[in-house]
Amino acid sequence: MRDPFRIPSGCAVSGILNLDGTHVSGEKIIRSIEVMHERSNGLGGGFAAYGIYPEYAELYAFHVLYDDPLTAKDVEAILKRSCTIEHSEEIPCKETENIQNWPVFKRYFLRYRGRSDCEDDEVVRMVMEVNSGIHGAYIVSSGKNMGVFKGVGYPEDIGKLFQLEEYQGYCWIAHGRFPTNSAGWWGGAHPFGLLSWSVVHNGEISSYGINRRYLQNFGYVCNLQTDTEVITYLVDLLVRKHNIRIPYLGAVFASPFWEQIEKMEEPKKEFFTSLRTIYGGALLNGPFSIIVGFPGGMFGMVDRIKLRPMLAAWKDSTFFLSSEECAIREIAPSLDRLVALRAGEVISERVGERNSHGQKLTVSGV
Amino acid sequence: MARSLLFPEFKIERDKERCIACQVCVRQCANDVHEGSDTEDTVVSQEEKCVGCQRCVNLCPTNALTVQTRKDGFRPNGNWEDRHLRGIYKQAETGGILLTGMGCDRLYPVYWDHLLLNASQVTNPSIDPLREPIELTTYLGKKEEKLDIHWEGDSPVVRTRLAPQLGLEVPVIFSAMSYGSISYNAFRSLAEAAREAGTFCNSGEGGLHPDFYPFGENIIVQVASGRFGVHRDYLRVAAAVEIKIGQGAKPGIGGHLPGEKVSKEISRTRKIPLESDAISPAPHHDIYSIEDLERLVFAIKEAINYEKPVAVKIAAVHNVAAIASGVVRAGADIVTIDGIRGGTGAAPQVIRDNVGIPIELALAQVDERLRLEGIRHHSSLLIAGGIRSSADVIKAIALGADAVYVGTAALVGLGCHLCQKCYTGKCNWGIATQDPVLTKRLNPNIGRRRLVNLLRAWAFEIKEMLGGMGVNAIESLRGNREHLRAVGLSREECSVLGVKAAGEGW
Amino acid sequence: MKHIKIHEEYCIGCRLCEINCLVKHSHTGKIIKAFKEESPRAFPRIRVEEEGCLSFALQCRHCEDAPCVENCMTGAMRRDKENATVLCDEEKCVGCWMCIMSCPCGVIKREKKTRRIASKCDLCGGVDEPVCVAHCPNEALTYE
Amino acid sequence: MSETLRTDYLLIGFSVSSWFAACALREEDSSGRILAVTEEDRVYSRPLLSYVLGNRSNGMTYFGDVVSENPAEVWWNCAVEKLDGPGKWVELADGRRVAFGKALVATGGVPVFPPIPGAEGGGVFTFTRVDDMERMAAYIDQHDVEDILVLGGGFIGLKTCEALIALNKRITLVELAPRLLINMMDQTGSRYLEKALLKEGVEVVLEDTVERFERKENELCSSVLKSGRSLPHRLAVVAIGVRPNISWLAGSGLQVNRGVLVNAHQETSCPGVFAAGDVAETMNMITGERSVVAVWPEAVAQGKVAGKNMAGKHKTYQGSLPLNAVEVGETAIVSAGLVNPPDNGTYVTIIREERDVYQKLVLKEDRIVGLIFVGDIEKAGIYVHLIRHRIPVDSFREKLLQPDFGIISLPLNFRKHMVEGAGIEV
Repeated sequence: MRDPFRIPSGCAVSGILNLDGTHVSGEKIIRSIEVMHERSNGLGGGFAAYGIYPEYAELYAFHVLYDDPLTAKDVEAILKRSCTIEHSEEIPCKETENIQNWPVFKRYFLRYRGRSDCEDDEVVRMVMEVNSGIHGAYIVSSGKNMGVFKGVGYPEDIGKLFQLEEYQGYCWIAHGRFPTNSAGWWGGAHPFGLLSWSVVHNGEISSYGINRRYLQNFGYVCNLQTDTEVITYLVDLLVRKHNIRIPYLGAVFASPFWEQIEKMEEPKKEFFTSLRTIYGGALLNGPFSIIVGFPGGMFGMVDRIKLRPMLAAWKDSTFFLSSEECAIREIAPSLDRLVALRAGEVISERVGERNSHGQKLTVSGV
Repeated sequence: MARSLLFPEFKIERDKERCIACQVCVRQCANDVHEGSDTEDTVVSQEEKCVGCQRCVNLCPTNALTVQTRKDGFRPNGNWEDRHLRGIYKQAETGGILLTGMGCDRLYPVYWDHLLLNASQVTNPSIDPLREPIELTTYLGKKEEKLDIHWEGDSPVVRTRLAPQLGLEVPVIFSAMSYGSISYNAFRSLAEAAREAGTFCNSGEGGLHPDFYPFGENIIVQVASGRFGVHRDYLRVAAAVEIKIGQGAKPGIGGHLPGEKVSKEISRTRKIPLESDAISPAPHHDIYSIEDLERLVFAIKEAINYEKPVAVKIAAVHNVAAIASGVVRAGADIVTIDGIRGGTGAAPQVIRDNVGIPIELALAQVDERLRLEGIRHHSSLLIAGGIRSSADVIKAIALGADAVYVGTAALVGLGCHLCQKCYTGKCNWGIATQDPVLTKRLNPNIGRRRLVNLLRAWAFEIKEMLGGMGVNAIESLRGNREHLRAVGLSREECSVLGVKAAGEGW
Repeated sequence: MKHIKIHEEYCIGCRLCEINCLVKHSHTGKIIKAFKEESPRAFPRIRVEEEGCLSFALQCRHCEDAPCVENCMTGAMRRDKENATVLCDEEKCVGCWMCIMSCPCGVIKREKKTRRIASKCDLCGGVDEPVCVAHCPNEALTYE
Repeated sequence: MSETLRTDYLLIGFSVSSWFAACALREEDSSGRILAVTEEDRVYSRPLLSYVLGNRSNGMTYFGDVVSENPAEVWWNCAVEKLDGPGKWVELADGRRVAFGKALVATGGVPVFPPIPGAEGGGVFTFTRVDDMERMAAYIDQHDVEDILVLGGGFIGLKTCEALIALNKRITLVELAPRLLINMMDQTGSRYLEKALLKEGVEVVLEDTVERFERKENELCSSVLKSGRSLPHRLAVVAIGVRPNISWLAGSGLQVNRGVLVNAHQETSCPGVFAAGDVAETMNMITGERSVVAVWPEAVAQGKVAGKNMAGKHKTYQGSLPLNAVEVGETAIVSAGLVNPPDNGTYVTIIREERDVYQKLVLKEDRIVGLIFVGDIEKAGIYVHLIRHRIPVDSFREKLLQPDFGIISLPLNFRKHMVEGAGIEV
């Protein structure tokens, strides 16, 4: 059952993005995250995959977890209010050695019927309504041509449960969880998804309480008590609604110190001052390294004083982000380039947009 | 004249073995409690005049003096306490309102003392403020909801002009204490300390003496119901303007500076005739409703060309959250809320001790209400009323304040011993007085140093506590009630405070 | 050379400077004994002057062209070459009081030891901070 | 005529004013020869003699560093016989001549000794020089002297009494005038002084004088006063006055009156020849009249002025201000300036009189011109300062002589100026 506790976590994160758009199965990402087995403790694991539903690419793919399958009709009633369910099915799962019990997972492919300029907002509203209003059901992902697969267990077991080797995606991100407080709820595992954002996170956000209340101001209801949830909403708010580009998220989430801003030159100084003044409530304080997946790309970022590890690597047309180098070497033994992210640094890559190994977009590292 | 039934509040013990009859106590007591002898090496004391300010005790070079609360000797009575008898005796003699000074001293719950802070363990490293930066920098003022960014290629062009902000190096401001209620030297101490510590002091409703115009960048000037000393230059020289609607110590009533305190300098500062009573009406007579307030806010903004924030100060009363919401919507860039324990130079005791609510509850409710309404960023929240330590400061910030005002704490830093006799004008510590013999007792160089030390010490402590929570910027704690837990409070109180009970995890 | 600076605007007239000067120049150097047991009682080398709400403590200014030094017929009153302090050599002083007659501040007193000698501020004998400064609760005296 | 010696600066007499003149010269002229000639055999502080006699001083040199830092070359035991001012030379007792560039006459004073029968033959002393003191001390020892007569209640007489009181002698003080310290004290002040003397066992006889000394076996044994009274004593000190030592200046070309006349630069009528100290007759700063003010501070000041001017600098003497202090027993008595003003309506006196305290200020218009303090003398210096600097006192007149009078009573600017002199802020 849903658990209202917030769970401070350790964790492993890993991500693969094929910059040329090549689709690969989930097998690689499972291998990668499995290497970091010791960073997880079996209380949560999960994946996000992009490009997996090419046949429904125009539709919102909702992955819904039902602790109580009887609530399905309530959920569907909400969905139907503004969307048409083009297709729905149970997400296929296969019992594994370590996972014998799991809740019902369904996926819905939805066509939004309202005005296009507010469809994302409407989808967010729907997700909020279900997740905060219906006990026993939980929308784990709500983007297009992507999906989140997660649950209680080691990530490699979760991957096998959802048979991810059967899916083909151009971007995969994974999470292995080490919560210090056993929540034991499938919906609480990571990645966290909203619209097409998916976020995996290693760390503990000391600013959680205010980030959450800050989001309230903008209508985001955080009821999962997870850092990942607020990070996801903040990314959505800043990038989708406030027009802040991903490379500059670091200036908000892991803002430079005032002393450093003081030393900047105009107009950069004014920009950073404004960002910090206005978005103080979105500053993520405390240790974190995160990987965020979005349609066509992936970025990684670490906190302002680098309290959690993250590495970025490139090999041919593949871009990797991971907590540990071994997790990258496992699937790409030789690399073109490997860098450790610096405090506050954002490294972002997009399909078809070949940057010189992330250099160009490193803006907020100080 | 009928004999007074009042009895001395204090007992003065003079250790004859230690007293050297040096008469320091005699010279230091403005209430003429101690009396020396020309012919003998003895000093005697008249206890009935003693206010318990401890000045003589402090200055006695041989520690021969002790001033203690006197045991009255009345038959113990759980219902009729000393103070009731004393009040009745006094009123039966004088027929007047009982006056008092400083903040409410009744034993209402102090919620700060029921809130506990969090710290990191294992899962999140705490930060050592001696090794790594921890930021207390705070900006007060309206924050835009979003930054209007326009992209030219990869370069951002910001179209939003930040609203005027007050930048604080430490989230503590010296609250409104007028020159008049406090001495010139006390005000100078505050102004100089504010400048040195990178914060602000507030002129109160006493105008701004020309000597303090050079400190304008660190002064918030007040526009109160009496409009004393308000003029164009006064508004323009300041860092911000605060419209004072109410005061925590005396919500709903005005102020009164007796004519005898209106000295030449004060008359010049307040722009009122020499020795005339300075009476601040209970309401602003041009503000009988919220839309009137809006008009004044914008009149002032016009006057200062929208270059500085305008604050509105209200007392914490029962419906404070809704009132604060109205104030925010009336255009206040900063909302100041003053709780029941807020200080005063003079107030009717019955008002001070019985009207208003504790600031903790008001703060929690206002912050929550503004967030629920999605207007929290329109105004900064500045709270006042009984902040006693860095712990109170950090708890206030975690509850949702942007910064706090300290009045009493600053005065205590300057030497105040809370004798609550400010209204007599005979402050032996040279703070709440205009008597030139007494005002000299506060050397503003010492005052400045003590206040700067106090703020520095609090800043260190706040950084230690922040570091312990794994937070290296104060904005990450602001309104972050997850770092607070309540002990010894009822469910209702926890719920009003928006804080979980200690023991509850995340 | 350091001087004792007088800040009359902050003198509170408590006379703790006088009291502590007395103690410093007493036989025992202990305040209660100095006042209650020593006879004759020592006396302060500093004087607090008061008039209305104005007051200040005054002690030897250690003038550059000290008239007391010039007018001393014994050479007892002299300017210390090292720290420029004006000091009275008790061995030499005979108590002719020409220094008292010459001192424009009136801060030299007669003291009875084995004989009468002139007595004045000695800056507490070259300490870091003379006691009047150290004990001034309001920094109306500073040593700088 | 023997060889002529030359010096740039010649100091005739070597006591306090010569000493300060030498110091001032050396400050201005680091190489010129400074020669001092004195008929005495050492330099000492003359006013200190009474203290030495009374065993109240460890020595009689002032400035312990005189010997080591003496800027002058001194010829001891070397009296000057004759001065030729215009010719700029002197002749010494041994016949040598010394030519000088500039000279300072600082030969001090000599005691007045009237012809009194019986004074010859020992036991009767004057008391102005060190050899007087030494002879007197030896005489006291040799003759077990207990009873002493002091003739003259002036300053030296009183100082002698001070010393003899300290030696526990029985003293009779005889003064011709109706009061003591005729020049520096008034009637009331004198009464306080008499009272103090009485307390110390001194008998004061006023309006009387010694007619003759009597001797037994050639030893002084008593004196007979004009009143006919006979006083037994083994020793007498004649202290009826001192006059400038100018007899040797006959034919020198220097203008003399009671003393050597000098201008405000201490220069005599003969250019290049200066005079200072007890020998010089200067302008009294109070009365504006010429007078000899034989007190230490004036000797210091005059010596300095003379030295500076001899070295070619321009320094002006502000005029003399009589300052005197005596102490009898517990009672200190000081006076300054004009203390017995003429009763012509231009002077006003302010008096404070208590049991052991007598204070009197003499004012002319808005300035203080003189004072007498008996008993409480601590703040005398402040008033002396007001006199010396001619400070108008109208603005604080009512505070004068009040017990809490002090620097604080003075006008703000003056007060600040006074203590700021040494970089002090009030």
